[in-house]
Amino acid sequence: MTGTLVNTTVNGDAVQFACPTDESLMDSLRDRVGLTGVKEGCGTGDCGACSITLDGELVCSCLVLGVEANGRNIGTVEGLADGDKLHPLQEQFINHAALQCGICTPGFLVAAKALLDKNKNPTEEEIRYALAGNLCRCTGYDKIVRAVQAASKDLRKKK
Amino acid sequence: MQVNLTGSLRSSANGEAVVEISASTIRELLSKLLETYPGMEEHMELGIAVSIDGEIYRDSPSKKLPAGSEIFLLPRLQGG
Amino acid sequence: MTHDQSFTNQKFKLVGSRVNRPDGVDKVTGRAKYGADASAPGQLVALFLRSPHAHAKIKKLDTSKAEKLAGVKAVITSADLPDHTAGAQLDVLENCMARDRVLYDGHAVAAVAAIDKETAKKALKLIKVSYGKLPHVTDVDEAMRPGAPLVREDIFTRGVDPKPTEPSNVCKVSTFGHGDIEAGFDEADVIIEKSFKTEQTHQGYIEPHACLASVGPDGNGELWVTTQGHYTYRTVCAALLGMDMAKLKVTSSEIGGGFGGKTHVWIEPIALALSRKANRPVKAVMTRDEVFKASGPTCSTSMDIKIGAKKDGTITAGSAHIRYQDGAFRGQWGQLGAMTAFACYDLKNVQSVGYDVLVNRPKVAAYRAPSAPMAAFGVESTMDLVAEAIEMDPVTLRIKNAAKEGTRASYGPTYGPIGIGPTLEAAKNHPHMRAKLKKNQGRGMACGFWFNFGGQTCTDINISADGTVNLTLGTVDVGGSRASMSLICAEELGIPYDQVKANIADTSSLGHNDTTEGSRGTFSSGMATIFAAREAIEEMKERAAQTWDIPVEEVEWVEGEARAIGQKNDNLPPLTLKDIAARAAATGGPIAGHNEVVADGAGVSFASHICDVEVDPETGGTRIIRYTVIQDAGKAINPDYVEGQFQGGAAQGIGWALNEEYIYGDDGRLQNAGFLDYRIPVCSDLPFIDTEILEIPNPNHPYGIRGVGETSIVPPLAAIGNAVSNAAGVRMTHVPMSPPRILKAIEEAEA
Amino acid sequence: MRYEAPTTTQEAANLIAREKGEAFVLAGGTDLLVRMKTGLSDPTLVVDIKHIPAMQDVKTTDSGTKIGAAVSGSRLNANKKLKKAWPGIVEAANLIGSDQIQGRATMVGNLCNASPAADSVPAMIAAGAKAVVVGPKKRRTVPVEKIATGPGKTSLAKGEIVESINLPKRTGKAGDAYLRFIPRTEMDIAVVSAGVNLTLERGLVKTARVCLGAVGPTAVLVQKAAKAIIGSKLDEESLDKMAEACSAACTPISDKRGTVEYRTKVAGVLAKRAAKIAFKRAGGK
Repeated sequence: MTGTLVNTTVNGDAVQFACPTDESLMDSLRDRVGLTGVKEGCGTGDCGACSITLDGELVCSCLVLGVEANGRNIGTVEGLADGDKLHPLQEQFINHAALQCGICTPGFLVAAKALLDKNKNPTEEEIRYALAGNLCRCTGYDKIVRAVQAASKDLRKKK
Repeated sequence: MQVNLTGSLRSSANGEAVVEISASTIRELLSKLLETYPGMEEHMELGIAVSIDGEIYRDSPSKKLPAGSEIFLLPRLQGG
Repeated sequence: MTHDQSFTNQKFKLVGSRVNRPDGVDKVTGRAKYGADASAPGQLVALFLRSPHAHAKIKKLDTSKAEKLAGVKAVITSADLPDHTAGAQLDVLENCMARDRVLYDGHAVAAVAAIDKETAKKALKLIKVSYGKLPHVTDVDEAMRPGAPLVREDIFTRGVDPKPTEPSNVCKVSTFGHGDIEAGFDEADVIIEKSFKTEQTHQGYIEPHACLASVGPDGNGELWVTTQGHYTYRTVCAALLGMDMAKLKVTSSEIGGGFGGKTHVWIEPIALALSRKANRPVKAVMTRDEVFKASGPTCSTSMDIKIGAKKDGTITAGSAHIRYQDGAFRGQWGQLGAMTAFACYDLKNVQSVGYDVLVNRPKVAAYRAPSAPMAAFGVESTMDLVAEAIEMDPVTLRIKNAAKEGTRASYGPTYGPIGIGPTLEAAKNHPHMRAKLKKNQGRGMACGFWFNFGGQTCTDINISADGTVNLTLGTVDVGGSRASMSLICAEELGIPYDQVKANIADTSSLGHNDTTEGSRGTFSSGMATIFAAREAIEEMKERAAQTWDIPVEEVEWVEGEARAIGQKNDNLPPLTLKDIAARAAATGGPIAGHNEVVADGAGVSFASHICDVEVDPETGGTRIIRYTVIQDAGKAINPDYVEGQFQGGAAQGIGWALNEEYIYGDDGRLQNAGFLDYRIPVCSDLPFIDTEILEIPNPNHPYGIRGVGETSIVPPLAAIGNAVSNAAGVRMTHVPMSPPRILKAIEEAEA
Repeated sequence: MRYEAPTTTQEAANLIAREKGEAFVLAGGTDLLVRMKTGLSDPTLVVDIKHIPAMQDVKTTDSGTKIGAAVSGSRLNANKKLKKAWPGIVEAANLIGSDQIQGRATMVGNLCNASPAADSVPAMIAAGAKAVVVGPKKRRTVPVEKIATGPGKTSLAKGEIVESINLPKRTGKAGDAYLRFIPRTEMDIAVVSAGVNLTLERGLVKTARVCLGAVGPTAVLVQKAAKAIIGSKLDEESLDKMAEACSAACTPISDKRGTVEYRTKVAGVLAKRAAKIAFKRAGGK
């Protein structure tokens, strides 16, 4: 492998890795940084399982090159909890049985957090459209939407 | 006892839907059937299940066949 | 969401409560390890070379250049694999790696293992294959026509008398039913006859197939893999590769969805073979495109349904001729469809004939209640047509003919206590049925049936010194079963839920367990867990008796503690599980319970679904407005996850009904092998899905469990078909009811 | 593969012009990375244009609005002024994929990928948008409809890069709208689509542009359709005429997403619906 050195920040920590220039950020995060919470469902931006934030913007990490991460700020599911305190979204996903197999869960959590960061009190329709880029094949989305609604309520109560 | 055949099994029993076999366990039933109808082997190799009074058994060759019970030979099912 | 407990005849303390799953935190933090999440030092990357043709002879296959490329550690073709041509495993191995012919677009012809992905990609390009194209057939009806291209020359139709002498694409014909259908149709006032087609769909699990294989020259091997049945994978892989089963340790990773698609091996035997050849660990992960092309979708079908009825709604006869394609390998899917077609009804005269047909498509695998949704689409659509013809409400017609305890099932045996009647009554009384519809909206309902399985199961319970309990299971947890099993274990032992920790064992730590399929997980492992817990309780009673120095007959187990019975023992305070566990070392050593069982007597399951849709008459676009699932679950152990199964099955059915389909070109190649054009429902496509759990206990299970995973996918095709037909004013007979099909049907009806 | 991230458009154009192998511009990457993953493209050079300041701007001046080539869909959506002036353009750009895709995808990328089904393209053409093209030697400004020449093909010479899209200044009573048909509610490629842009004078349509997507090798600007509604109050009769003209202009193919008959019929339906929305947005009654 001929690698390019990338200096980046992941969940607040300085991280350095080397990757081939044509490698996706998803592969870099999984294989080189060891963040396997970033899941590969399709590798073509159609399922959202690899969702991360890049400088605060929600993206599919499979559609970003690893080398593009140089100097950027990355957020993954591994950075959602605050120390030993789960994020309200994480808590509500568990409470609402919003996951069955759980492979899509990291992507949903990252996407739902991006939504709630922008919109404190989304309607059901807003939630459904905001999460349309995340495929779940187990739940029919019912309990996922309810969990996001509950977390949104929790977050509003906190402030 | 009377044994009901379903699916493609009938074709290897001269088209009969019901055959008369005397057996006390599933194991005995299957081996006697094969003796009488060797053509059944190709169906049995793909798997077979036996229904005794409405309960389906897939892996219980020692299961007793009570006298007068309703016996069906079914294909072994696959599920998701 | 309602949870009707009126059918339950047992009282439980924990079972039936909504508890958080033990693997929840791992799964919301990204910590849970799935198939592609494991790595080993020195691991190689495996990639596959796949056929671009639907059907071709492999004239020449030259891997020499790839083998010489620096960094390539092993190349495998069928020449490197044992020849199972004569054995039962032929199909399995030939599907994993083509032998002399490729049988479908995506059929593997070679695989490489190299130090990294870049090198493996280069190596694939260096493999030279020369193909001789052969005529192909991908449509089930065309494959049955005389003169159709033969997918295999060694298949002769089974189930017909006399035995055929010419090979055929029809591998099997299976007939079920009873009575005299001709006489039955003669009695009918109304006869409806209709043909239907359904297209091929994929389970669409989000996690692609993935494994990490490691085999040494001493014959010891390990396989980490995403699977529904790691014991089955062990059995099959060992047989294919000539390994000793005990020396191959298979560990099931967390599984990212299976729905039947992970009951069968695909890349795993090849990953093991590559590892054995390279003597290095090998990681193999399918791309999404490979998953669609080369795993095991369900069948496309074509069928003719005929139902006769009297004006009072009595069905006098039903017949079904159903043709299912099994892909390029022999299967029994048409047979299974024929068994389920009329299973909801109590019919005097019924016959269903299933045809299993080969085509140049991937090997068909199970998909959630396999074969049942398509047959139900045909039968339940025809039921609505019958209702319309005799001017009867469709639910009333179904209630009138519903199977009940003592009914002889259309597939043979006589039913015990079953839930079709109650689900229909619940549907009839559901507020959804009375809700007002707006313009361009339509309502439909339909029923569905699934057998549910039991099978071989093995479970361990080990009690730690501090009184916490390890529950070791061998059925893969596909959707939260560790929570349900922990509930059952805690219920039996009489301890709190969080005092139990459930784990899924690898194949070397626990005896054989059948694959988690056929909705068997909770039924079977639940049964084994109960028996194992009871064994542990007997042991704890012994230990208590020893401690007290009284006969064990004077000890009873109540609410998590041993109590001494009788007045003379009044002075003996109860010993809790914790007390007994703490003294285990001094009273005879470790305390455990174990059970191995062939769990028989799985109870059949029925569901009724109600659906409202809105159809845009100018575009054929369809939206689901409201959806209700009513299903008999038997005892619901963890209602949250029972509802989840109901909702998930309905959502998959909705996708199938409206948009999902394999689209093959004239060249026999799959055109939509990705989530962009294989359109599974997204979040904004669906409403909340209402559920109603009925609990008609299964008399063959200590807790009354039936199994819930599969039935929910059976009614949606027909329920939506009926709703769309009512909304658009034209009968839909081809699934998926995609916008172009609906618009075409509307235009044809108007013309 | 070389990865370059130049800071001027000129430098980017030079890099691509000099490359002997296969060179690609990387904007949002939502098409390019898919092509790389599926083996359709194997670039030797990728030029990331997101570090070029001129390509990151949305600027409104007296002559109109300039949208840089690297501006993502989510940034367009956040621009209230642009949304008010050209709601049809923004909604078209925002229809491309999920929120995740919107975080990356750009209109210029959508244009240069040259898919006949590109969502933002019919809206841009209807708006009369122009593309600023920068080559190694010269700059030129061309109407958007001149960029794509067929599926996957553009009129751009080697080394030429689209730097920005220029939208004309909005004056008077004007409105635009874009509609597409997809089988699901999200995440699909348009089966057929229509963009309509119109201005009103005394309650009647004064000028109009109607452009269809996914019904031919490139987006189709249908002058006859525009003619059918110009001078009208958008009554049913002129709308029907417009729909007819739209259907007549369709030369689609049957593929995995739709049939010839379907696309031809629905093109007219969508054009009608889009025209009604544009009319309302322009203040028409």
